[in-house]
Amino acid sequence: MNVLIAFLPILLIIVFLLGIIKLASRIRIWTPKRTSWVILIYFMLGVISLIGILIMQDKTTKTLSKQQLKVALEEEQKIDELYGADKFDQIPADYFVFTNSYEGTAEDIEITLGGNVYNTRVAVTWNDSESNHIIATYYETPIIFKRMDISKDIQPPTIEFKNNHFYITEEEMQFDFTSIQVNLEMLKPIDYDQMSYSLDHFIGNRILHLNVPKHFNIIDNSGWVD
Amino acid sequence: MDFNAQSTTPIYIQIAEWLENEILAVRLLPEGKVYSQYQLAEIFNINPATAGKGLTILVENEILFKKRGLGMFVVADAKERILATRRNHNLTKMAQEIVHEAKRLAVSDEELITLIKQIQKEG
Amino acid sequence: MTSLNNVSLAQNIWQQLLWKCRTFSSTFTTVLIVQIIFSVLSSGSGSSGGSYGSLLYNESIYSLDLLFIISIFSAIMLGWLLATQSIRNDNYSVVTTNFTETVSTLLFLVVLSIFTVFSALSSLYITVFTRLLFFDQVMVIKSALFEISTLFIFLIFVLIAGSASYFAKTLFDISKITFLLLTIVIIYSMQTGGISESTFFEFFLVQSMGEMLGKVLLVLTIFWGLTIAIRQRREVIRR
Amino acid sequence: MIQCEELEKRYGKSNVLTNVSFQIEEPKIIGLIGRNGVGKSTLLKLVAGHLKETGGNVQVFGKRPFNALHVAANVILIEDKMSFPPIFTLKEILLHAKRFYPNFATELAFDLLLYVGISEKNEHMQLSKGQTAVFNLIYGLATRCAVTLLDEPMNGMDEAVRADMYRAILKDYIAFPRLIIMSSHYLQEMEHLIEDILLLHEGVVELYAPLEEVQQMALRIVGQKEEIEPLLEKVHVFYKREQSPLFEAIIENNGLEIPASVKSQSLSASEVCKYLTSSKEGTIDDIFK
Repeated sequence: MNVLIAFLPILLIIVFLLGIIKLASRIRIWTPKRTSWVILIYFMLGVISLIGILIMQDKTTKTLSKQQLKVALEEEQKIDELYGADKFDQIPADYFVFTNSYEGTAEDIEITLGGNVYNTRVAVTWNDSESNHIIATYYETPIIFKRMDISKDIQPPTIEFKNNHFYITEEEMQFDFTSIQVNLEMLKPIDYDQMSYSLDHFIGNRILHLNVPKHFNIIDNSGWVD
Repeated sequence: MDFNAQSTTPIYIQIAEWLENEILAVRLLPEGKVYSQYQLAEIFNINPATAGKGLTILVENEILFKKRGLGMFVVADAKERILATRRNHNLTKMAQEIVHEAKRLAVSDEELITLIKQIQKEG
Repeated sequence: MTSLNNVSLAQNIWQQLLWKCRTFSSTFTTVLIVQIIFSVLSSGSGSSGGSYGSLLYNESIYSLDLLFIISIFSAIMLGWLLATQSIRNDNYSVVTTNFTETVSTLLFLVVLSIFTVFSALSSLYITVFTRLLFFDQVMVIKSALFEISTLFIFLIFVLIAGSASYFAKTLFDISKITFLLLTIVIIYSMQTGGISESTFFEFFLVQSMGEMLGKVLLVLTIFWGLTIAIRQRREVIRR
Repeated sequence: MIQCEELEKRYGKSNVLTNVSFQIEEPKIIGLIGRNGVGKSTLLKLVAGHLKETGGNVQVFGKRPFNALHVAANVILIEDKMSFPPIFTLKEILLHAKRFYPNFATELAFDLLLYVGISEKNEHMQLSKGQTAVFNLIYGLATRCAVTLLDEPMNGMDEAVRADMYRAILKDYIAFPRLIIMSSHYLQEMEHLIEDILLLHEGVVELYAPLEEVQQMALRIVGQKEEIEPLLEKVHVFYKREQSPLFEAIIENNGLEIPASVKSQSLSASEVCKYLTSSKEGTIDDIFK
């Protein structure tokens, strides 16, 4: 019923249009011959547009296939396991992005995560080194958002170290896009499975690993650091 | 010709009379072909069946005859036959009317005969 | 005697179908104009936006959905119009019977539905392409550009909508009371009985193609059969 | 070709045709005559299969016309209210007709249209009443259907066009004989054209006979009252009027001897029909007594 009410304006507009068409038919614009020409031209325009869309592929992006998404999802889970087990040295070299070394001068090191740090996970591990070097390593698996590979648009998080205080923020990113779906979304089966739900959202790992000598004391301001 | 659809004389009789007049005027020749019922229908703007009935009367009166597949033709002595019939038929009718009129006017038989003879004399 | 014309049923229906494609050609333009106007007025079928941490996104979706709804409404209206008396009377200036008149109109509805599907497809391509030409934005193709099964489903719903409305008008003409009662029952059950538009869609959208085809054929047979049965008995009344 | 047996047609409670029986076997032009509202149009529509009979039966080419394709293909009914799709011009209407009527005389139709001065670029809806009638008649004639039913075809036409159209009907009939049934109020106008008269009165066929027979059916006699009155006892009297000193009567013509002193005259078919269908034993004069 709600849908019916929602489309009442549409119905009204259609009725209004019908009135116009009826008026137009009185002055004989739409002879059968002209109508068939208009139809033919319109269909040809449609075909030309389709070809145009295919040709202008540099401006279009394809979504990843289900198979590719599944592979990516499995990879994400594998990395998740490594992350959970603190086995950072086993993360494949492909995903290594950068590593930095910072020198701590006080016993207490604070970490503050920017409010928008949501995708990047920060983990701290300890080592027995006597030095004051804190080593930050950033890994990133391909980032897939809404079935699109947007890795190349993603900026690594920025790490600022000042007065023994880490400020970790993510670059805010506006991502506008147009999508074409030559299908009927409204008629899609309602039973979305968990799989397709996760496929449709965010796939990918962004991991910042801080390797800290034991004599430092980490103070976590956000509560999100593992 | 004074053909009249609104007349009380049936059309087919008018057609028959017209054909007879044409024969008398020798516009239709003895042994010659007569108009078909369709030609007559077009000429007089009437139903072909009506025209056909006009022709049929003349066939019955042996003024026309049918040749199978060829149409209607005028019999050799058509003119004489027409004249004879008209004499018999029309003259009798006219005479009847004269006699009635005479009665109404109280003209005696002798007086009427005298009148006729007088008219014949004057020619 | 002029010779008698021999016309077979199929021949007559075919001739009438061709004739109707011309006499009802304004229905094609109606569909086309409505689709064009809605494509121009709306920017796609909708948009969604949000943020995912530092990732803010804005998606404009161009899909067949809006065109589909518009097409359904057009089909309902045109189906109703095609059943009106005056259109039927025009039909009797050529060789026709109630049966061939109705069957050819139903076949015309099929033609109209096929046309509607392809013009919707064209409309979508044209809007997307113009957007691609004039707006510099990432365009994501989220489905196959041409998908037979989608078009088939589109076609079927438009056809069923048209046939149902053609039947409704037929019923309306023969007995306004029956029509009214039926409408009330449907609206009442939609309000209270848990039947909604999606019930109809769900009825047809089953996983197996064969089952769906069976259901479609069943529904069409019912609508068409009843329409023909009712219209068979109607007399020609010219006013 | 056409057979009606005890044909009956009711609209709701009103009975239009109660018992119509007749049979037509060969191509001819028939005049369908009757008073207003007697059911002439109804009969034609039944024959054309536009209406469904409520009783009795009607057969055209041996088939029940209602919903019969063979009948529809060979019968055309031309009437005032005939309508064509508004999207077509007259030209397109005529060009399309050939697809449905294989015998359609497209050239003849265009020639006639040109002759009567109706532009083929017109739309059917734009035509005046008279032009509509002319176009419909041309259409009906051009279809050359074996059964052509013309319901008041000349309604709204002017005098000159009528004469031309009657001639057109006759010419085309001669070239392509078929059954033409023409209904009209003006029997006089088409008397010369028709072969048979089918007279409807009070829901039944009052008369179905050749035109000539109809003409011979009645006599008008005028004379003195004392001369006429004894005659009236022996025959059926359709009408009598006493306007002293004259006494006028219309009587059945059954070979009765008429005294020479009484003026007798046969009637035209339309007059006969008028008297056959006049209300029983009365005239307008009775109202003013």
